Amino acid sequence: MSRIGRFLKSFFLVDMLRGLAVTLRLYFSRKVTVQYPERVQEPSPRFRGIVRLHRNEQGEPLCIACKACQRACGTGCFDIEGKKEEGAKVMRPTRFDWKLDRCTFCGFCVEVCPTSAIRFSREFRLTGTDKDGLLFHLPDMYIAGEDLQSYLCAGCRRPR
Amino acid sequence: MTPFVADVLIPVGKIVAVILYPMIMVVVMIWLERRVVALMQGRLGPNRVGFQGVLQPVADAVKLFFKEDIMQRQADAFLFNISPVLVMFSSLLAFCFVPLGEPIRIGTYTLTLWIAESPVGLLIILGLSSISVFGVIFGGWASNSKYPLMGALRSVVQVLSYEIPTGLTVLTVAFVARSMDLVEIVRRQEASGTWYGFLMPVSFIVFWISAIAETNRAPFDLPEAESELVAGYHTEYSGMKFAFFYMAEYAHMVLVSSLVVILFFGGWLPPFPSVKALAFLHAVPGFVWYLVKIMFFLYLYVWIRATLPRYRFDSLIRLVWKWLIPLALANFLVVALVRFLR
Amino acid sequence: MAFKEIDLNMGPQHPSTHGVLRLKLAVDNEVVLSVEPVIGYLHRGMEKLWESLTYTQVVPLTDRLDYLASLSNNLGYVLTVEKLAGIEVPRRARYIRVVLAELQRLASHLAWLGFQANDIGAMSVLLYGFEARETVLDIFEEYCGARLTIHGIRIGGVPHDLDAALAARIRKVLDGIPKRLADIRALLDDNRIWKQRTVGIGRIAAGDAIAYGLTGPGLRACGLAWDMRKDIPYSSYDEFDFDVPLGRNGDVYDRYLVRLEEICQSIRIVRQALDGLPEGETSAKVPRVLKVAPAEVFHTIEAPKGVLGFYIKSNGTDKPERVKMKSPSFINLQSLEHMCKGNLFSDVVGILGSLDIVLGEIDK
Amino acid sequence: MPDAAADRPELRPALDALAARFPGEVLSVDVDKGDLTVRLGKAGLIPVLRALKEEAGFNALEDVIVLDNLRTAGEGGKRFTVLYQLCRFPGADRVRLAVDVGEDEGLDSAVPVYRSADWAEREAFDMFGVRFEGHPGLRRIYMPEDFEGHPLRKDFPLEGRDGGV
Repeated sequence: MSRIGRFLKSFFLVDMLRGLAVTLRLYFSRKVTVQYPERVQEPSPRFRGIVRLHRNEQGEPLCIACKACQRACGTGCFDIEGKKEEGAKVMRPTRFDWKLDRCTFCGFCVEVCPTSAIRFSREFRLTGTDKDGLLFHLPDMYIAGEDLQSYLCAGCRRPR
Repeated sequence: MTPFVADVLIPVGKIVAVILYPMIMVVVMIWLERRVVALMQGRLGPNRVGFQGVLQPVADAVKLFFKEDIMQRQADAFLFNISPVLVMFSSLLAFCFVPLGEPIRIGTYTLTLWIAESPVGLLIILGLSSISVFGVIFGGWASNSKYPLMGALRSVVQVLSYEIPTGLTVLTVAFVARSMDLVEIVRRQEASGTWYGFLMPVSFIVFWISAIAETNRAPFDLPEAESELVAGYHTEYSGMKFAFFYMAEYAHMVLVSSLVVILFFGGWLPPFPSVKALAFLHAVPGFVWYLVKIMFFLYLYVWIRATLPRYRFDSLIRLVWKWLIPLALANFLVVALVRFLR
Repeated sequence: MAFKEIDLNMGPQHPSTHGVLRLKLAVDNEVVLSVEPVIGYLHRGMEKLWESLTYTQVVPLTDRLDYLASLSNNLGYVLTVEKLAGIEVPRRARYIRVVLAELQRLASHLAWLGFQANDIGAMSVLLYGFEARETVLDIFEEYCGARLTIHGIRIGGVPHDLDAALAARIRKVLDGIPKRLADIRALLDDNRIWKQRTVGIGRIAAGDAIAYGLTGPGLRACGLAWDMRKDIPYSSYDEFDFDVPLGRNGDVYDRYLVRLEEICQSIRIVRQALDGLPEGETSAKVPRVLKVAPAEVFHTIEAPKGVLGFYIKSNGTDKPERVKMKSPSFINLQSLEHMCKGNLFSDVVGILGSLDIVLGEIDK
Repeated sequence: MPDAAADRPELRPALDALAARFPGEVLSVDVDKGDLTVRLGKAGLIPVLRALKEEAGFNALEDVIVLDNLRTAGEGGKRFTVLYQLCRFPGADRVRLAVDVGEDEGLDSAVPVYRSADWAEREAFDMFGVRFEGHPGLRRIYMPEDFEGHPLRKDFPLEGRDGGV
């Protein structure tokens, strides 16, 4: 029987019809597309977006310019200089240059920072229009959210 | 109905209509293909330009219009430029012979929904559809680069060998309808009450498979197999020339679908013409039935493309010479016997 | 008229070479006479770079080798360093590593399935395969925050713990995969066009396979049960029970079946690892600046593409003296010419796809 | 010859047979971190490879690794060490052969014995400049043909030469 069965199956194109049935069923199934600019899929809590510096509650910067992150970074993104003000307890960075285009998002700097001044944000829209726009200086390291978009790429960012 | 209107205005109007009809169908077809393939793959497809992406093909056409139209230095200029015209011309011209519906009587004047009705309309359409092969060969050869040449060689062999089963199956229909005139065939189906597709299922299946192969579509899209020959015979084309090839392929598909509908599914006849109970279906104009049937077959084209992998070249040729042609011959023999005995 | 053979150039810019690979083909009227792969377009000098970085800083760079299976590269390198420095990894960390490595194998095979089917024409399977893979990448994103270059395994253990909620989500993803796979198998498995394009194509005998150094699913499709997870177990793979799928005649169709079966086996392993997850630390105590006494060591793991090996020589400082990576795709690509001889031009695409090569790993 | 394979008793007979067969060539056999290394003289490479393949069943050459001992070699020491990673299937035992090679000396190619050595040796030549006599087509594999120098040598600058290729 199996030989005739096989012949009949192949003559009446059963294998192809089964395939067509699958695509037809999927034709009516749920679509996975997310309409991107209008609806942005929220990344997970541990998402490794661009790294940002943080301030404590009183608004003073947490960073004490210990350069642990500069040493830990494998691709040399950091260039930090710090100075201890008279009477201040702790050193503060005077220059904090960070290159976004060299960063591999590996997370060593975040892990090694003693005061957890530098942490991952969940921002993944990191397109810029020019190369020096990707070089962040000290004040720029605190920008986050929408004004990070305008800092990175003021040009084509349509107001949402 | 002054002679001026009858002899000039109406024919010109009809000619413009026949040119616009395939263009609109091509636009609809491009949109349909991108949407249906997308929906079958679990995604939405173009839905930004115009309502649900309907204007996307127009956007593509405008983009292609403004794209730079480059030509290889060593390309054979004349052949390189003539081939898109050849391909487009043959597809559009064939639409003149495609009857879209029952002639409409306006007062004393009967407006026939086709441009030309000739006793050998079927033959002319087949002849024209093989002219587009010339366009493909010249295009592939004239681009003077390896991939288009291989694409052209492949499509020549494919289209020529698939014309034989097409011709044979079309012959069975002409044989049963005792005429090559498309309008006559539809009238014959109306008279006999059954569609030829149900009368001769084998010729319908063979015709449909070889029709897919002839338009280089779905499992038989060897000449333009992206993953192998980059883009086949129109690799070197860009801008409007590429748009011509692109639109001609879709026009050819619409042409072949309308041929299938007319020959096997009773052009503009409602589903069961002879059954008296369904007489109310006649209220719907013939043209609508014709369109519904064409849309089904265009959908079938896209459905097959989204599902089946691509044949390899030698198995494609083996399929036609070892299976389709013998089947078509046997079928023709059976039809002839049946006709003779009855 | 003697037909002059055409020498055709496929790549480096070509839709189906999975990256920047150039194939110099000598073709006589569609029949392939010779295939010569030309590589080096994606050479970034990884091994030179590694000699100037500390042991920990090399790990994120190994993500960029086989970018479709970055966790496997991490695991391969990290196990070699731990063997070199004699670091004992806690059992819970080893189990989490098995979960991550097998999920990565799942994702890599699903990506391969999509590319392979698309090369042979079944374009919808590309989308189905990638949609299934997205669910697995969501797990990686939830676990350590990245989807492609994941850097989710560190020297000494794993960065984060696997809590019950994440384990539940992993199980839900694992339940979804077989359903999607069933759709794909219904489309391809006994489709006559698919079988014509794959059965008997690119066949290689077991003896030649070993001679050419073929490893991974390509070798197992010839019927040889060579799987590093079983032969030289690492990261407590010997505590899981799974079988090694084998093919019979080593052609493209058998490699397709072997990889599909491996997906099911990986699901089995992940379930066992999740059920038996032991308590304990997720990482051993590793000094911030890891100095390793002078020694040399070679260690291999079973990556999705084949046997991935790392050779590291240390010189007492915190930077390795020499790191050499044995790339499975690099060695597998050598057997392409043997498989393609005599087949047609359009089969080269199918055979190249069945080798599942990634150019980042070949060019280093 | 230090007592080798203390913790790998099953390889003991094979090692003794090997050492006895090639007295002049097998310089030392040692086990470190579970890996078995056999140091060989240049001449003994191909015979030992052939013996290991035919008799001991090491049917797979997994990798050819080159080390540049520019800074670590003593005065008379040879500049390069070429390592051959062999593996046995089934049984999955591993052995590493080490051969010291001077800068301009060649080395016999292993391709006649192991077909998979082809590209590995081409990479070794491209990156270090070690010549392999008898190799079917010894040319660069990563770098373009007209590239001078060998990048993985210790004296090749990390940032590359200015102008590069």
